[in-house]
Amino acid sequence: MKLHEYQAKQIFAQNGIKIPKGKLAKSVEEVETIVKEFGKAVLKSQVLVGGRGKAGGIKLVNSVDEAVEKAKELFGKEIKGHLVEKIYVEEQLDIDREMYVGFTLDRANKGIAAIVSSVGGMNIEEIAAKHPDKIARKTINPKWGLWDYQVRELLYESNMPKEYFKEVFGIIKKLYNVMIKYEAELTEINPLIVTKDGEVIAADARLNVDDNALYRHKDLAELKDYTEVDQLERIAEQKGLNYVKLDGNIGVIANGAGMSMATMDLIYLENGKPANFLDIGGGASAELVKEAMSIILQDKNVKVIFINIFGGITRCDQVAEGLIKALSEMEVGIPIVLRLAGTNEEEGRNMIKEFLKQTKEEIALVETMEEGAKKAVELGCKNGDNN
Amino acid sequence: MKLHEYQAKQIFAQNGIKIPKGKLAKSVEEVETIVKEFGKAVLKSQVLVGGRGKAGGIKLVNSVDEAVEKAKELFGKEIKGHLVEKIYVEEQLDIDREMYVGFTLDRANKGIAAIVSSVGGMNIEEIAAKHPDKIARKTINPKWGLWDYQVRELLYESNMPKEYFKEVFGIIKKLYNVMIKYEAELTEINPLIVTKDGEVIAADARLNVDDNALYRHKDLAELKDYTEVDQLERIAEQKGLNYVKLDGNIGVIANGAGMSMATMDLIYLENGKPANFLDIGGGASAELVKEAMSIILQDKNVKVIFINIFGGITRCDQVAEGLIKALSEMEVGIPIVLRLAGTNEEEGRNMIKEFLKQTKEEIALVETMEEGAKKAVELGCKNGDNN
Amino acid sequence: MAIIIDENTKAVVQGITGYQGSFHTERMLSYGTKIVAGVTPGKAGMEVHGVPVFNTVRDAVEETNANASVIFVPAAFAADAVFEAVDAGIKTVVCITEGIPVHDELKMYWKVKDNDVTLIGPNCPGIISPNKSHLGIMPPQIFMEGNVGIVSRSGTLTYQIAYNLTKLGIGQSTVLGIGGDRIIGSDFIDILEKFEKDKETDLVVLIGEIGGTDEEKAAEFIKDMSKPVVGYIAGITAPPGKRMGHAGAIIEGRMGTAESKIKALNEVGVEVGKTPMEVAEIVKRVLKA
Amino acid sequence: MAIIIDENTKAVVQGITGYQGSFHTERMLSYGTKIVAGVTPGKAGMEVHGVPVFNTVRDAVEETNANASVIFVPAAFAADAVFEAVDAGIKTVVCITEGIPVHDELKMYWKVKDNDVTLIGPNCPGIISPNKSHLGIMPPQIFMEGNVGIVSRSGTLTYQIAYNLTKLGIGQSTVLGIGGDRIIGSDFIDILEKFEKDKETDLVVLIGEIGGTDEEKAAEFIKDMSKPVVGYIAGITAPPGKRMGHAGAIIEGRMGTAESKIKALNEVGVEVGKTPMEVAEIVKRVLKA
Repeated sequence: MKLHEYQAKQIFAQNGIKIPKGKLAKSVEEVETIVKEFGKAVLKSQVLVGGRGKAGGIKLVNSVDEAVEKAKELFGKEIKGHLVEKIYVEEQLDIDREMYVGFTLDRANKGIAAIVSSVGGMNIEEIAAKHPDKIARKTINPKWGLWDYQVRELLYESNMPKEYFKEVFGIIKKLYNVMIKYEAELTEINPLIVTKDGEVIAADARLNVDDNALYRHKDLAELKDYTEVDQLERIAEQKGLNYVKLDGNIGVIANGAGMSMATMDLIYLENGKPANFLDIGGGASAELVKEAMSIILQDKNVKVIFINIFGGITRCDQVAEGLIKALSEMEVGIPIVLRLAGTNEEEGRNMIKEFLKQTKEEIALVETMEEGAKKAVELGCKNGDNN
Repeated sequence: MKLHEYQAKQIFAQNGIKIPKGKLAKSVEEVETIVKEFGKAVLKSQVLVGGRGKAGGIKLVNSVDEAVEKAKELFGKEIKGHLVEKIYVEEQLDIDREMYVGFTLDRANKGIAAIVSSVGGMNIEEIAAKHPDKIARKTINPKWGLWDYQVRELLYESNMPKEYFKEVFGIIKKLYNVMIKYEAELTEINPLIVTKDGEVIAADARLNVDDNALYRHKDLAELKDYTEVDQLERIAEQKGLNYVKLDGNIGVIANGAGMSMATMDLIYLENGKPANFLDIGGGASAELVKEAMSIILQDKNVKVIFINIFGGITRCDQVAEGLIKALSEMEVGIPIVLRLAGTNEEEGRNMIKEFLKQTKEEIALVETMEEGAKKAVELGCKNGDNN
Repeated sequence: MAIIIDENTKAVVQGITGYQGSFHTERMLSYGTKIVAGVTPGKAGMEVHGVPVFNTVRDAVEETNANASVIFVPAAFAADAVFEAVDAGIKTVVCITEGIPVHDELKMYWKVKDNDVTLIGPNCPGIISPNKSHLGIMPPQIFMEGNVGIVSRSGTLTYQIAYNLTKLGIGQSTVLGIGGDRIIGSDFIDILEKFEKDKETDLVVLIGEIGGTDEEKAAEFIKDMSKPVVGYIAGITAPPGKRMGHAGAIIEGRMGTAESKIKALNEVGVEVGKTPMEVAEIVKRVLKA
Repeated sequence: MAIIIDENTKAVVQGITGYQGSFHTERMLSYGTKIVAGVTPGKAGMEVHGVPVFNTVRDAVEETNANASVIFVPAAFAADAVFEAVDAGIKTVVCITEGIPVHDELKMYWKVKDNDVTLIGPNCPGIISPNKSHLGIMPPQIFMEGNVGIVSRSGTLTYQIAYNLTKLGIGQSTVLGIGGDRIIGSDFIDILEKFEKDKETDLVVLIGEIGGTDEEKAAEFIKDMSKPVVGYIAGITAPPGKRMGHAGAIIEGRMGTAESKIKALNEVGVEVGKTPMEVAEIVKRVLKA
């Protein structure tokens, strides 16, 4: 789960990291009130996407009138597909220098990656490419946590100017505490700025926490901004389904993440385009199959549905039963390609064959997933354009 | 540093462990006021020594009159050499069962020893001897800390009755947190009681913290009760000397802990009795030698002083210089046996020989520490009785 | 032979009295797996499908000399369960549980590493050495004893490919899912090392997916392997930044794409099948050669 | 040979710009010890007695290929210094610092253990292999090269006994103090193992003191040693419950008495000298036999 900048900053501040003065606004009026108080300000769109600035989501305003004008522009604007509904209004800072401090999960080394740079303001890949001598990276072993010598090494190796050593030292340790305390997957201050007055302040804030750990952090769980999640994906999540919307026209239902991806890939190999990823998981109940169908049918681009089940523990007869139940309760109206293999596949296929005698829905029973993909693409082309 | 029961209980309570209602009294009047409030009470002498109860330091009182009477008895009483100056007044509890939970430094296994027993109220050695099936012990590795499975193992292995599982589980975890948070060497609840109402309460509390870590725990450092430390030992500590008072008559000054102990042992082998342990450490300055002399001379039992120096980094000539300076500034009046060996021993011995020509103090220069011990015992016998 | 588990594996089921634990214990037993004990705190003395239940893994090991464990406890208790198994002397731990906090998984990783324990998973379907032992939730009937090892980040995709192989008459030495999370106990290299040493395994199928760099690192290792490896990578059509079901299946920046993985494998001579069927066909061809 | 340090030891001094660090660096250098670098954060570029100073141990090791470290930093920074040395790849760490919090010492112990690093100390006088290398604060002039190893919990007492040996014409292979604290990096057994394997050592002197059970455990090990061991135990007259200078020198309950230790050693055939002089005499007699 990604936190908004204003949420992350609040947490940073609670953990001793200096942040600029700022207030959240949900309307133009609120922006106006805040800018009246601040004088000059920065309006920052609160959207959960990188590169807001370049995409026009951040505006410097030097008067209340300008603030109102820019706020009107920003509210309702779409930034990289994310709607601006909240603006974080911050004081303007006299920036002398930009730096970077971040922690992220280090998959390869099974630890926490600490990254420090004495330059900042651009994304970390860009820093690494442009200023390899000003960036330092280190894996923190979760057994021992972050020790002072590691912080010193990060500072020296990133060629951090001596005058900021003490301040940045403290910020690195505090940000690591945030990483651990909130069980984050990533937390980042970019840029960490030095003002003309020599203050070191977190000008931006990122904090992505682990969904699996949210049960231990009820306060964080409450911060989740559901407006940021695609509505269908949100509904799917609530039903216990893994659904990711894509832009093709062949709906995919499969069991298992790898199987679902492989199904998408097969469609692509046949020159079709999958409309989604949808994993119904291991124990596909009748109810779950129905939910999966109903989610896919809400995507109006979908012209055909390919259901690809490999029965392991899941028995194919149970999947067939679920599908029949679903089709009895809802009208699908587009063709379904069905592959049932594995445990009790014969029973399952026979049930479907029986059902086909009494339904007007179109179900193409196929033998293999490769064949199914081919069939689905064929039907997709017939039913609509397939670009 | 050992904390008093009332101090430890306050810390336990702050960390979520239930304690009985109690108040500290420093006078009979305060005891009276508190017992008026509590009705029945327990008066517990706050002395830093085990076995207070058996030594008569704990009194049950059932009326204010009785409380005043017992308080008068306790204040000023000496319990195993410790003067009672504070009484902790607690409510009386209806005890249904006594148990034990403790953590201590585990030298042998380089960890924290966790000890849990489903019986308590006697000391842990006694529990182990009498109820081996009701005690469980486990080493906690500081890398990983205490995990739930270890707590469960402790509970099952100590045959803890199921009805107390949940409560004691929580207490074990909280007490471990105390152990770590305050960098304790030992912390113990004995007895951990179950009241007739089924409440689980820490009826006693021990918490010994690490002196070396006190710089990180300023709040604890302030709790130190200097009245509990032998006055000479306290002065020595302030001067940076390791001094332990013993009951013999031969004062000992040596450099190094092992050397100091060996010197004491040699005196014992010669049938003498050392008056103290005194280690002046590695860099014995003139000033330190003088301080050491002055502390030993305050012990009126001392009839002779054996100074046993092996010069390593410490140069014998510097020790000699220090001693001469000390003797010039104070009158000793009892014989000194001096062994100087190692770096610059000749120079040192020659300086002393010169000094002896102009002083009336008696200094016996010896060649070896074995010879020195013999000489010291001889002089001790002559100067006083030597039992 | 086979790797990690065989007919000498004596397993404890942690969380045996739960729905999943009990259900899969029955399935593993009926396959012939030696499930010698179950553990659920507070349930000592019970039996589940004839298997005695203990309060602690330590007790279970003392009584039964178990040397492996399968974990079915809920995510919140899974790390504790792994630690408990390790400290009780268990040397092979298979953690089925999904949804474990990643910071817990980091600790699990280092705990087993420190103690030379093999951890398979978490969030994995388990491991099977056909006709010898099965620890996990796989459908054992689709496997057949033979000389191909399969190591995979996916569950059903593994079944699909094993099924295809079995249909072609090609059996398996050991098949295992290493789990779909970002931090897992054993990665491809750990398992490839074991297959390389296993006398019963003549070829290894590696089933990867998008996310992370494990497949790329595996390719480095494969370069020096004597046995042929055939690959499959799922997720060519997955968009960046979106998790494809598994916590680990996510393309971050330019890292973790299917293209990069296929390229790395091809470069060390690994043929990567475009479809699960093609994988089986390549295996057949390579085995014949 | 000798153990732990020899003429190939190239050492870093951590805390070299402090009073103690600088003073002892000069002494170690003048004995011929290869001190190749010093470390004090923020002091890179300086020289101390001709030794270049670096900001981090990592930098020092990269520049000089140092393989050992002596730590003189204040107690509050000592654990961090040990961790830094270990992670920089140093394989022998000698920690002189005294007064380190015991919970820090526990962490130090496991950090070096996890990484197969030899830690001597903390709160120890260091180690000397006469005429080869000296890392610590010992008075090198009293030692003489030879075939007796000395391992001790005490500083000055070690010097005394080494001095007695040297006077009798008996030289030493390696002499080291393992430290006076309760939790130390290397205990008697760790060192006895090394002496047992060292071709240059024919006899070992073990100097113990009250507190803990290390001497008793050492006795268990000595039972199976091929080389003779001669002992000394300080603290026969120490009262229970009082710390005799060293944090570790304390009799707790019935644990840690000199009697128990002497008995344990005697039982495995170790002669325990009653005085430091007697220790030297026993060594002489045993070496002749």
